[in-house]
Amino acid sequence: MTRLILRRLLVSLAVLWLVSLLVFVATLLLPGDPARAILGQQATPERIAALQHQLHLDLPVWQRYLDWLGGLLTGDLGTSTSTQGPVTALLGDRISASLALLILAAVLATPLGIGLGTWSAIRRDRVTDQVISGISLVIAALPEFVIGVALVVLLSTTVFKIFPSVTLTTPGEPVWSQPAQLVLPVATLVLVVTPYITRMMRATMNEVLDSGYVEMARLKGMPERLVLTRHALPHAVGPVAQVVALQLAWLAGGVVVVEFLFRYPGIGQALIDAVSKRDVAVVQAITLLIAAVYIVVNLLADVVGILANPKLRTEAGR
Amino acid sequence: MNTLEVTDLAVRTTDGARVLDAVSFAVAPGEVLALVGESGSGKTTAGLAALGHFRRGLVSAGGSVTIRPRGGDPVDVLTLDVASRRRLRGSTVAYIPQDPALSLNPSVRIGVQIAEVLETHSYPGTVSDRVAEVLAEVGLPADEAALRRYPHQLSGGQQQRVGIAMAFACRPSVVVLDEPTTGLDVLTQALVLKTVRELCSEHGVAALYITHDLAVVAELADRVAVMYRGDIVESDAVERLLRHPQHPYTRRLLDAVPDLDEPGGATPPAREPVLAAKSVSVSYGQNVVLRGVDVSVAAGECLMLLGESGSGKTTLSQCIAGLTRSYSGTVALDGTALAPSTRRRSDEQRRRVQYVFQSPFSSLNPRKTVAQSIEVPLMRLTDLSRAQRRERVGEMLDRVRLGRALANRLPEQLSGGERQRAAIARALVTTPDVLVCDEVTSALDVSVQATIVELLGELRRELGMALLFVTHNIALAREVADRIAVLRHGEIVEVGTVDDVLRSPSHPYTRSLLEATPRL
Amino acid sequence: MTAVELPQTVTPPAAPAKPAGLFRTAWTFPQAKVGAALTLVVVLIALLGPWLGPVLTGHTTTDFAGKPFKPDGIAGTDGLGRDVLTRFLAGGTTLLLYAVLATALGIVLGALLGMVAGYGGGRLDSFLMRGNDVLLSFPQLVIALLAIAVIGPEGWLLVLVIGLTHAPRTARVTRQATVAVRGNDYIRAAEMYAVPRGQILLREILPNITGPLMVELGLRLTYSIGYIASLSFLGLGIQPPAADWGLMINENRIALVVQPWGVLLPVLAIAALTVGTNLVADSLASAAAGRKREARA
Amino acid sequence: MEERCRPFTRRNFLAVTGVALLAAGCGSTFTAAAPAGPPRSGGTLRVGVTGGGASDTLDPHIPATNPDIARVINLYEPLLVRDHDYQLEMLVAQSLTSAPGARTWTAVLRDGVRFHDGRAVTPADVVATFKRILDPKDPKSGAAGLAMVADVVAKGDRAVEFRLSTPNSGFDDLLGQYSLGIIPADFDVKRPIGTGPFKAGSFTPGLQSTFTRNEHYWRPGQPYLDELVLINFAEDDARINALLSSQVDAIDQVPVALVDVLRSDPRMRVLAADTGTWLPFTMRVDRPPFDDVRVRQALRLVVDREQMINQVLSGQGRLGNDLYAPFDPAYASELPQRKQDIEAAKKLLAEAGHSTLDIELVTAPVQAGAVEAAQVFQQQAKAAGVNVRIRKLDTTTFYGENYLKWDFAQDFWYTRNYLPQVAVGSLPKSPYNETHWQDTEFIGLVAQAGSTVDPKARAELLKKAQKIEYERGGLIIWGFVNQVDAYHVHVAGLVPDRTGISLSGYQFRNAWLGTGKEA
Repeated sequence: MTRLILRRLLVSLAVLWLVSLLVFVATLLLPGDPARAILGQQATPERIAALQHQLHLDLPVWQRYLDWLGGLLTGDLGTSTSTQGPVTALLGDRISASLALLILAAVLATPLGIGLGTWSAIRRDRVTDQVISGISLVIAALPEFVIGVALVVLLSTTVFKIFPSVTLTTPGEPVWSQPAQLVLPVATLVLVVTPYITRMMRATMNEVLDSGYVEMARLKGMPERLVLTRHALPHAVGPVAQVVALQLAWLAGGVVVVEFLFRYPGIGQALIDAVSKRDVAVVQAITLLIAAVYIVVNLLADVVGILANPKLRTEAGR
Repeated sequence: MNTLEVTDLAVRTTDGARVLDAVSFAVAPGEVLALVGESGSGKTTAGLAALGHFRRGLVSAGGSVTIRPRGGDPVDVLTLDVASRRRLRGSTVAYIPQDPALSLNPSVRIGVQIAEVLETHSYPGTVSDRVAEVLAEVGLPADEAALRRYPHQLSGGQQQRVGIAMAFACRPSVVVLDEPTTGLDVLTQALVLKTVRELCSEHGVAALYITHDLAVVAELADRVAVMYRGDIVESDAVERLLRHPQHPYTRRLLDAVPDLDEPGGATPPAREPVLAAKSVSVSYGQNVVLRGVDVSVAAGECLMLLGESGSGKTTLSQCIAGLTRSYSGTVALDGTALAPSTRRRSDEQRRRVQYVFQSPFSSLNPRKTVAQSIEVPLMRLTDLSRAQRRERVGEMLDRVRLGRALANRLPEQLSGGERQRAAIARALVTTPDVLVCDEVTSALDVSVQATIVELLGELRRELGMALLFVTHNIALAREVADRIAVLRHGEIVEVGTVDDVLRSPSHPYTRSLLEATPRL
Repeated sequence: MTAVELPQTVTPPAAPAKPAGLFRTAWTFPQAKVGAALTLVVVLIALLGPWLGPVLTGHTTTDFAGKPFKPDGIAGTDGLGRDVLTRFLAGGTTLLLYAVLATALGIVLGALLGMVAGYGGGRLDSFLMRGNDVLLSFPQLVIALLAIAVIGPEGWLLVLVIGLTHAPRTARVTRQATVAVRGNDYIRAAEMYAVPRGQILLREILPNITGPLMVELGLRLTYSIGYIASLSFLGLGIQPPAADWGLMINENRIALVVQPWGVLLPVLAIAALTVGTNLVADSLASAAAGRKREARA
Repeated sequence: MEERCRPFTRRNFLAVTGVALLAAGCGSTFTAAAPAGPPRSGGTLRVGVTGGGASDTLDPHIPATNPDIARVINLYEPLLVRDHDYQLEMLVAQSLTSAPGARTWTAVLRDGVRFHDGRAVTPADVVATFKRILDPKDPKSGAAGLAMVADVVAKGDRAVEFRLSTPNSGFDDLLGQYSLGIIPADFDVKRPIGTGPFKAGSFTPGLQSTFTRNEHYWRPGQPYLDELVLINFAEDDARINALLSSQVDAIDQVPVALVDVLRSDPRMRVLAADTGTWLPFTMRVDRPPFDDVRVRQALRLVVDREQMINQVLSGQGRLGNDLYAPFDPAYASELPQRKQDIEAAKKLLAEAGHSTLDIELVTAPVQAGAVEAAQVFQQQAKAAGVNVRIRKLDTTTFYGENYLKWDFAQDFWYTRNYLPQVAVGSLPKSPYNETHWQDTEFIGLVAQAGSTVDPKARAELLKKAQKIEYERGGLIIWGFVNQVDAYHVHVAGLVPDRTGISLSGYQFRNAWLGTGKEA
């Protein structure tokens, strides 16, 4: 079993390396010389040359890649053309702010999703099931900013005026020093993710409840509660872990829009600023960071999947 | 006094369709009642009703199921509320599932799954002793290591025994067995039936045995009830029913059961083999599937290739049809060796060797009509014009007694038997010299099985093609084959005419197969 | 052994040649009707809007109808005093057009890739799937942002990037469906008749995976609308002074307290459209799953 | 406790627990009374200021962005300054008199004015201040305007003498700039010391700066506040929402389109003032196609100034005639008001060989209404066949290394009289000459006006100079903005200010907090 997990780890590392290659090449292959794009109107030849040097654009391609990769590993993510400072400085506490948002959303959405999913599976085809499925079907379709704006209209500017719709941080203090500001962004992310977890949990639970061994457990006269906890739920863990991981990884993307909407000082907003300023070094760093989160979370889900499946767990080293 | 009495049981689906209609039967302690019927006859629903359990979408619509537990007053299960019904299940009435692989929880150790029943019904004695005792009763090792194993670490037969142990753990008064041996090979099936028989008579347990295989009923049951589309058409003691069936449906079922002892048709004169496989061996990685197999079939002759699952019979048939990537040894058609892969064979070679697959549900493209599917080989392998092809297809449909009316039907709209006939029509439309049939009857009900076997016999004699009939069911030997080749772990252990092999089998494995096959 | 004639199990009545198609079965589900209605309304607005707008309000999308953020008139004015209703009616076309194009690109590319990987099997399959994993390790939005960062917010880029990032996701679904279908005997029968691989893909496999493909189409359309509207909302998709729903929401949310229409109209339209397409996709999924369960029984 | 009723300082929130309390809000019908009676001292005032960026500074002599100006006004004090009614008012100087012939001016220092560290202001400090401003190697923004100052000499223990190379009757006006704050001789930017009402606290460029009360301030009893916090806001909606959610007590520059948003909330007070502030489009006269005067004049004819004021300022502004310094007595009001004339514009463009013209307009939210003005101009230009591509930047990049180099961009200026404005923005040596305007005839006229003492003669010269700018200048000045700010009802002491600088000229020494808000 450990070899299975090791192999999965290697695959993840390989994918991560390929991703870094893709990110780097993407910025090379695409047409348009970044230096000229940034300077725009004022692109006098010598200014372009200076900027190109600063962006190492004049070195041979593979060497630039190695420099960039080397920098990546030692934490130097290159210099941002807009702030002239190192990218790491720009990202610094923004990463912890985004992480706080992600973790809060995950901690709330996962149990909520699993609870609703299980509940509607147990109450299959009855009113509660139809209501939960209907609502989660509708909310699952909505893009993040639609949900965000709806919450702002509902809870901040028009209907009720309870929560601030903008995050204001006094520098030096962490974002959660004023929790009222986190309510709407986290609520938006939770609403974005919970429907998927609920629907997946409901589908998995339905499948497990229809299985032969659950029917056998019932025919052995075991009380429904025991049937659920001992026979049904353990089997839902594997697939649900996959979906939860997928959703959390998807959150990493969704966070970008939510941070822009609420002016939340995380890496998402930094990414949008960098894109509008065409600050390629920052964009590369953040894209890679989000991809890394994506891969790590998927890896964790697979490991949980392996552990939850006794067949794989018992096969030592297959 | 009967332990289980079911009177006028009626069951219908939530939207009103009738499933069971006034079904009545009774089982005395220690007696085994067999409930026989084809798929869709409602026998499983009746069996589960004994435990007061109705699957999703079904609801009880009247009648009573009274159980008189050993030393307890009788109770009608259908009138009990959920909690008291639950107390009955597993202690007074037990259920042995059809497919053990599905019914045992793959992530819970077998020791725990058996102990669960005892704990739920607060078994007075020490649970672990009873678990060991019941495991021994069903012939399974009861040591610590065995208890800690997971279902996937056991063979099919062992898993079924765990199911039986779970059922008999609380010494129930009634046991419902739902076709417990379908998935098993003949030898294991015999052992499991013997165990169930002994346990029932030893503990005076009333057993309701649900099956579609009449041969098994003769071995095991005391009385039989025949079910047909939701009704019990006939029920009687085993001997009387088997010798003097009253209801036409029972007679039809009995006739369809292949009879090993009946003398077969005349054996055709030996002729030049049209197809000959010489020292064919195949291995995937280290496990070797075929070890140098030699087999040949003459024109007009039918060779039965007999073997258990895993013996390599399907692999051999696919080598002949050119569906496996690579194998060593040669397959010769009229002496000329065929290329291993069908893509590198000539159209003529492909036309002369045809193949019929096992499952009628997956051998026809669901999105093509029957006529379109049958036309494919004609388009690919012959240069007939559209009109000629259309005519040839119509002719073939009549030939397999399907009729041209079904030409533009989709497979979904045909029964299992009809689909298999269409598949056979497709294989024969190019008048091949060799027809390979891979387990073509095992997915069908007994009655339909008989019609297919009969059809193949007629077509073989009429079209004079060589027929290689691959199966695990030796009982079909007389019905279809002239010669039999017995395959075991990739080797031909015995070859001979049907009479020689059935009357005086030379290899011990063939002998044990014959003994284990239930006869009427 | 003569087969005694018994009341033959009557073959089912002559059903119509084609059984209820996927769409007909899907239509029986309630959510299909609701979804179709919602989608239709919004699509009509998006297509007829540009001509209807000036007729209805007498303003074009760029002329000035009054002071900024004033709620007067049917739906008031936006930040520059332009008429909100006219801009709303004209705001759906590009979004819809880009979404449909991106979906088509994603589905065609994804289906092809998926079928080839699913049917090819072996090294080709694992090679394509590994490549797929790399592409899947990015959220679609982030790849789009990377492309925009280097090239700039162009219309064709939106369609290309969103379409290409759909392909690996569709490929994975198609591959799964193809592998399930490839196991059937009618595929091996076709191989036995040496039917060329291309024909097997198009004639034997494709017709049998239309169920999951239709579902995938519905989902990808919903996501395409969501992503393109999001990019415009972020100011990186369709550029001002064009009238576009995503852009309008961003431009007008500053005056939400006094003049909510600039935000509410586009938000409601996008919500209705995405919910509509998602409901249709879901009913297709239930129909496809339903049919499959039937076939297996 | 409804979060909206009272501002959410971190301390109050920690006292409150549980979401229930959050939900138990009091509706927005709470009518807040404006604080009355004598000013109360104490409390922290948090102000949201527009713009600013990574290039913010505490240096008294080079303020560019709004946050810089707000900091400079509260940390330092020049000799004299324009008050709320744009009249000259003595600050560090007790009096400023010029000898006949306006060649030497003498300023007598006010008694009792002390620096933040308690030291009294001495003539030596004043000399050091002007030495730093006029330092040839690193001329500060005020240097160009004081080119005529030959020497600054301390006279006794309370007077300073300014000897000019050429006589200048308007020298007092030139000295009354906020960028000429008096600093101690041993001044160091890292430890800023001035005579202003507040002392420097923490400072994070582009984000925020805090200040504490200067107990040595020479005006008795002032400032009333204990602490002043200035927070940068690049985006308008962030600033508005910060005020609405009470995370700040006052904000400058409410986008006029949103005045109703704030008027609809009883807890807010709107502060409007007619000002001389203007938001020009700047065309570099030395870069094609703007080097052709016909193109410049054509673009001036393309603008519909009435519509610009309505659409950008929601009517809160006065027509501009491509001339600045409207409050200057010498303002050339006799020149005909230029109106939109598409046909004439097309004719001029055709003559210049540009029947269709493609130009890029660089804009940024440097001042409320700036970006909107660019978008309205883009729409208006279409009628004349001019295709304007808008390139929106954030304020940091706008004021980055390319500031003053864009071919066609925008900028913002507060009220100034003609000569000080020319000195800062229209001369070759001016620090902020966005249009690179270099017209010999114009320069000659301005120099001559600078040294004529007789006001009427000088006015004649200035009118001729303005006529030149009117006919071939590089600026499109479509209007003058009514400055609109907003603050919570519990803030008092803020009055309209004609200098164009927001929140009563950022002079927070008068501000105090009413009962509505605890310390």
